[in-house]
Amino acid sequence: MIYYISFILIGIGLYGIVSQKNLLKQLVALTIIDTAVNIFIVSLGYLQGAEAPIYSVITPVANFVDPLPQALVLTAIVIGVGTLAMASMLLIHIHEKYGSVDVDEICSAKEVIE
Amino acid sequence: MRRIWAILVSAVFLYFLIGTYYPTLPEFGNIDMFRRVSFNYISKSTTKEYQPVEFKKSNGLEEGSANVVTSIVVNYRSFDTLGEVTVLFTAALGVGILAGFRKRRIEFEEHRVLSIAIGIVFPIVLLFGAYVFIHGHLTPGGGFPGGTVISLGVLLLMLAKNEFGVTDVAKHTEQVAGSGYVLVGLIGMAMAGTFLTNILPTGTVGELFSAGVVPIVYTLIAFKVGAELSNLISEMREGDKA
Amino acid sequence: MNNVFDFFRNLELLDWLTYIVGGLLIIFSLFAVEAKKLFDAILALSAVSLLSVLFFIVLKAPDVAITEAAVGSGLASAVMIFALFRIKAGEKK
Amino acid sequence: MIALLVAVPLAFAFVTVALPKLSKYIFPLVALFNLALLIGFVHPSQVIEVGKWPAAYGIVLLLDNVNYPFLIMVNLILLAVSISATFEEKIGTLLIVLTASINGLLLTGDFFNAYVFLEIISAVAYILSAQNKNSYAAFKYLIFGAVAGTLYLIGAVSMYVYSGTLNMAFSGYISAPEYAQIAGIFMLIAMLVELKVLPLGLWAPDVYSNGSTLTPVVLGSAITLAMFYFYSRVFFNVLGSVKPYLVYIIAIISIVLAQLAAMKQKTLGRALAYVAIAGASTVLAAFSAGAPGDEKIISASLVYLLNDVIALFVLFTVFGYLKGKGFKDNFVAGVAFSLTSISLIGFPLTTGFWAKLNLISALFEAGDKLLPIFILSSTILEAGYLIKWNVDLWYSEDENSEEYVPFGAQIVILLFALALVVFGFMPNLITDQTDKIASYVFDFSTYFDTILKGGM
Amino acid sequence: MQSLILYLGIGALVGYFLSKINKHLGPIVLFVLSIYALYVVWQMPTGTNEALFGFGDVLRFTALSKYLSIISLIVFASFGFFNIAWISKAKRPAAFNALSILTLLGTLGVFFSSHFIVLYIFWEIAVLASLFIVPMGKEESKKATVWYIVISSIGTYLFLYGIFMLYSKYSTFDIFEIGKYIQNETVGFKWAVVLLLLAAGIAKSGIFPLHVWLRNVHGNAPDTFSAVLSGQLVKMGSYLIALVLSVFPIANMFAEFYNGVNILSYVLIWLGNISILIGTLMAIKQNDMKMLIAYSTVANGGYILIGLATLHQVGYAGGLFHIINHALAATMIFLSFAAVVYRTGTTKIDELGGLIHRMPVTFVTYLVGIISLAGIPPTSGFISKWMIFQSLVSKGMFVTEMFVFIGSIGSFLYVFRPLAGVFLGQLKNKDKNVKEAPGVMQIPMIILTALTVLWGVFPQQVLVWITDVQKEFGMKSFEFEGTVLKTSMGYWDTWTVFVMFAVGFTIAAVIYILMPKGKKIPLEDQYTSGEFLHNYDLYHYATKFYVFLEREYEGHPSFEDWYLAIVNAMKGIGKFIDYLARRTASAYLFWTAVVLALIMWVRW
Repeated sequence: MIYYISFILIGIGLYGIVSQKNLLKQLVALTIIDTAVNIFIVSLGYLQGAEAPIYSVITPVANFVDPLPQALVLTAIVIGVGTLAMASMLLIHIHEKYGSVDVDEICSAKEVIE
Repeated sequence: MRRIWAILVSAVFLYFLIGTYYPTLPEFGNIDMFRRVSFNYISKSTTKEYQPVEFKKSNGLEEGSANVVTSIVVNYRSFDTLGEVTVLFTAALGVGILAGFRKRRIEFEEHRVLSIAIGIVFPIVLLFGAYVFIHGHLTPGGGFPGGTVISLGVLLLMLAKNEFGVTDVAKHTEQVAGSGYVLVGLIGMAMAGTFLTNILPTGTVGELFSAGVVPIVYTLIAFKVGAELSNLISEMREGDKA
Repeated sequence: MNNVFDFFRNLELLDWLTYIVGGLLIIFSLFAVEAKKLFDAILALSAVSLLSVLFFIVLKAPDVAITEAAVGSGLASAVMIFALFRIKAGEKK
Repeated sequence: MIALLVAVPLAFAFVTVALPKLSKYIFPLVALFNLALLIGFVHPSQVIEVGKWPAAYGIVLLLDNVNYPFLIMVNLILLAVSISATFEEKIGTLLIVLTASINGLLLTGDFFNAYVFLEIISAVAYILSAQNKNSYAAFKYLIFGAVAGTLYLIGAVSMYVYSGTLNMAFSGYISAPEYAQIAGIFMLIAMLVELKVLPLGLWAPDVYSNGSTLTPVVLGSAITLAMFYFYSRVFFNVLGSVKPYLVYIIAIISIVLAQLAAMKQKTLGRALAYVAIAGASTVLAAFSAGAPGDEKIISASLVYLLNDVIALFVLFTVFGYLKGKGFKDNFVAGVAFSLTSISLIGFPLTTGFWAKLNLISALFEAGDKLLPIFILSSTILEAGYLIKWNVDLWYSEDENSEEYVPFGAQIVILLFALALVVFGFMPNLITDQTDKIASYVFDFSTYFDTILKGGM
Repeated sequence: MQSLILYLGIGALVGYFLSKINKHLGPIVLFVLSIYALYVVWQMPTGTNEALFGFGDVLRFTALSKYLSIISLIVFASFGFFNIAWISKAKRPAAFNALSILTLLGTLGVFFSSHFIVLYIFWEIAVLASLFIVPMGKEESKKATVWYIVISSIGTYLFLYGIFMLYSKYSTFDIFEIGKYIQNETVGFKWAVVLLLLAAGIAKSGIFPLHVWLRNVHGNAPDTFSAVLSGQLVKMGSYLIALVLSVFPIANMFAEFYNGVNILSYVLIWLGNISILIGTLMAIKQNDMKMLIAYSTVANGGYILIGLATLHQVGYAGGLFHIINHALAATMIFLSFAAVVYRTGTTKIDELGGLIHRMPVTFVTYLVGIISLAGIPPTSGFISKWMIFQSLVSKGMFVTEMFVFIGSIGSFLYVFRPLAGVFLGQLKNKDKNVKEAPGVMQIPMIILTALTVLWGVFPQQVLVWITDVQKEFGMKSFEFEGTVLKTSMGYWDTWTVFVMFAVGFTIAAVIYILMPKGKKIPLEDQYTSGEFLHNYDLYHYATKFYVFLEREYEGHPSFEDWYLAIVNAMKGIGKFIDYLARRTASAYLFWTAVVLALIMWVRW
């Protein structure tokens, strides 16, 4: 089930990237894809009736879900946020240069500049 | 028109994901852990033979952190984490390089409530962040969220005090912490032969002072991430090169 | 009391949460994509990542949950909002 | 020991972040250090299990006969970049990070670790593409590359799901081939994007042509080499080598389209960008033609790749400094430009000639008569427009070209151009190496045993 | 042979640096080298094999290579000697000299090599070296360079593909080896291979489908280098055609089509016909004298091809003979043009006139050249055409004969146009003080003239070379004794013909001397009805010279335009790709989806 949800989210993100003219919107859609993929990866490690992979008072002995995908997702989240930061900086640049973040207006501005 | 194309594109991807990719996946919720390496991560028996691990009891294991995710992130797959730190570092550096070629600082009107509340909230935020990364090997959390929390505290300060700005101290923290992480790895290499080897005693699972280098590494990561992210935020805010 | 606890342990809850949260996720992400105002889009985005935090908790991944909460919905939104502010400031000028 | 190839550059990168003045001087030192380490102290084949965790569990770095020459070549190119290019302070740190990450990508034996390094490389590439206000192209590249990276991530994780481990050798060994193929599709798309094969490489022209002097040089030479290494590692060595007809066809289409587009261009930069696309597509087509274990084709296409990379290095450097001005007062640059373009076309007694000759004869021996037709016919177009550009630049009328090539860059490009000619006279110098690589590329058992044997 | 190639390689470097010191030294190096090479080649026994720098014997000195290398060395010697004075007009003298020596190296290598790959390498060296000389010419020469490289690479890469088709069959590159096996192959394979191998020769010698580059390149190249291009490099193509046609047993490989002529030869002969027609008609309407001769080169390439393709003892010999004739004639003509341009600085016919009084030696050179080109008896040009006619008649190919006759008559017309326009008629005012070309330029022209007449009267030497070639390839060799050339339908004695012509000339000369001379009056000295008219208009027209002929085929199709149309179509596709590349990330993702759909459709 969660597989399907994350697939649908990926689809929505792709739809957003393709359909939206606004670059910020495309960035938002990209972030949605990242989130969806993270959910998907974590759900790949889920084990029914298992606990969070931490030795604690509640779970002194091991009955854990798969911790490795979670570790991978930690990395993926940080990478995603780094990409996001760079992209938003680039957005600011684009706006400085073309005076807009809309694809069509940028294209018309390019005609003027070049 | 664009929307129709978009729907087509996502339909193709969905068809591929659901039609072709989904059947190859295991059914949700029952994976057999025994076919996966993480089984040995959990039982901490990648080098030794299997014996069950118990909280607060078993000690002298190959790897001693109660939080298995932490043990993977900082110990088993520590090299990934180094790369991860580098990605964040690259991103911050990139934002610094790209940071505005025209200075335009975002100004907020200082709200009285916020500026008074910040005096109380900021230390608590820092404390929470410190807790998160210091207890990273025992409880959920770790270096990255801890550092992020600290940087969010800085963000809060930024919102409250208009003239507040991140100084070069952040850069130096970043420098020291980052090279410290590599240094830990190199020390491991010098003493145990290979890069990023755990050279401290692993102690008892669940103790605060356990899990060898994990707390040290997480502390370093937290400082680095905090410094980087606060830099990043301030550069996002003020247009000029920090 | 105890069986209620058991009830919450076993996975009907997971199913409920999955349906509700998943539906909300899809709705919010659609809103984030299609919203007219950029600000709404960003807010919806942070909502999406918060809901994913819920998912992570359901999936027994507290570390990921914390990280996502701090990084995904906290920092990312802040960064995007700052970018939005600077763009807006540019448009005013 | 080989972990130093990644660790030392990273350490220096972290150090130089607060004192960016030094980065300009540290970067060549780091590259030199890598070369010295590679040539002097380490030798194939050795394996490092990072953190003393055995192979299937921890991350494995391995240095074998396949990636050893690639590492030397990449570090050489980065050294050349450090001498020839002129860049602002912080970029130096960035390039040190790039050095570390490319070495990591070449060394690593782990899917997810490779993903991390790919992401670092792409991040560096985004920043480099955004130089001199080329931010729109960089943004397009970022969106597209991020989606590709996500696809690669899905592929890597599904390899874990199928096989239970992320180690390339083990998961390739364990996982069922028809499943591994699905994961391969994800990775393939991501790699086609990075290799800029045409339907997916459309981002390249804008990025290459409008960036700074540094952008196309680094993207076109070092990163392309690393990507091709990784492609061969994953698709020949891990996922088992069947002939991917689809990739073959796509690459051929990409050759033709890229050549036509390059023929049309008015500005030198875009033309060169399309030349780079065409070269990469040719190598990819040859790779997929030789995928069923044909070592001669692989060896020949490696020579082709080497020639392509060096030639593009020189061409892009000259273009970046002269911006399409004439060679009136840049004699050295002109000579290097002409020599490399001749070698790129493949006129006799240059490296390109032997590359094309060996490639075509190997393809004929393998009974593949289709690709030679396209290689030769694309060479006709290439000859046409490259000669046109040479003539225009040599006999250009514009007197006042204040652009000039700095001394270091002149030395570097001249050395590279002469190297192409020398290898043209003595082709054995490189064909021996490439034969050696090709003989190991398909050898999965040796690779597997090397990793199994464990660290030192 | 390899020592010769080595000397030439060193000579290129020496020539370069010497020309840096003094630009006149380079051509001297070229001249000395080619004279030395001529000496070596002249007394080298044929049929010797040699190794080239370690590679096992890939060089073979056949009679054919001897013949052609002698021709090209004569051309190069005169070219180099001529350049000693002309070089002062060159744009980049050092590079010019070095590259022309390299061109000589490449062509000699082509003639020597018996190994396909080595042949290809030398071929490309020659092409490349000449390629970088061409843009030193006029302004349009940059475009011409692109034409040159594209057409010639089309030829060479088809050739290369053919080579590899053979290699994949026999796993050898030796021409003579392959010639042994090839005849028992499937028909399609034979057609493909032979046509692919001939493609390079066809492209180089400007035969019909690939003739378009000649006008641009020969017309715009540096003036003296056009002599090499048209007199020598084009012959490289003819050499390749002759080699392929004679090494491969064409007559056994292809079915007979029309009495005694096999189908391939028939196709080639038709190509030759079309090139004769196009070359002649286009040459007639050129106003630029170099472009005019360039088109005549197309026509003569057609003659050579027809002669060689008949594979008849007389026709083949005639083709070979025509090679040397056209080489000498084209060299003479282009050198004389170079002299004219050296003095007057233009190649447009209608901007010149009346130079006969100013530069007589140049005029004589041009005159003999065109006489030989048009094939008028006392010169050697007649002999080859006569032989070709003979073979065609004996084969009974009357259509081809018609084309050939049209070609000859047309050649009378077009060679007369520069004669009348440049040398005869009235002197333009701006050329009042033009002097004769310097002596250094006159010497090679005189020598070439003498050679043409000499071989026209005593063709034995040439015929010996040609019969050697025919013997070597095991054909029936052409019969002659002394100056008497025998064919199946009669004989031709060049000596008697020459005596008759000589007598005629002397009689005419005597009459001219005895009769009273006409009085030369200056242009101003003209009056009508007692009135001096003081306009100095020149009553001498060179523009629209053959308008009455051109009117007949005004709306003719132009292959140049067709090729350009193809190129534009390709550029259209490129423009579309570029448009795609300028789209947004959305479009890129769309293409990703397309590729993904493809992958799902056909897995690998």
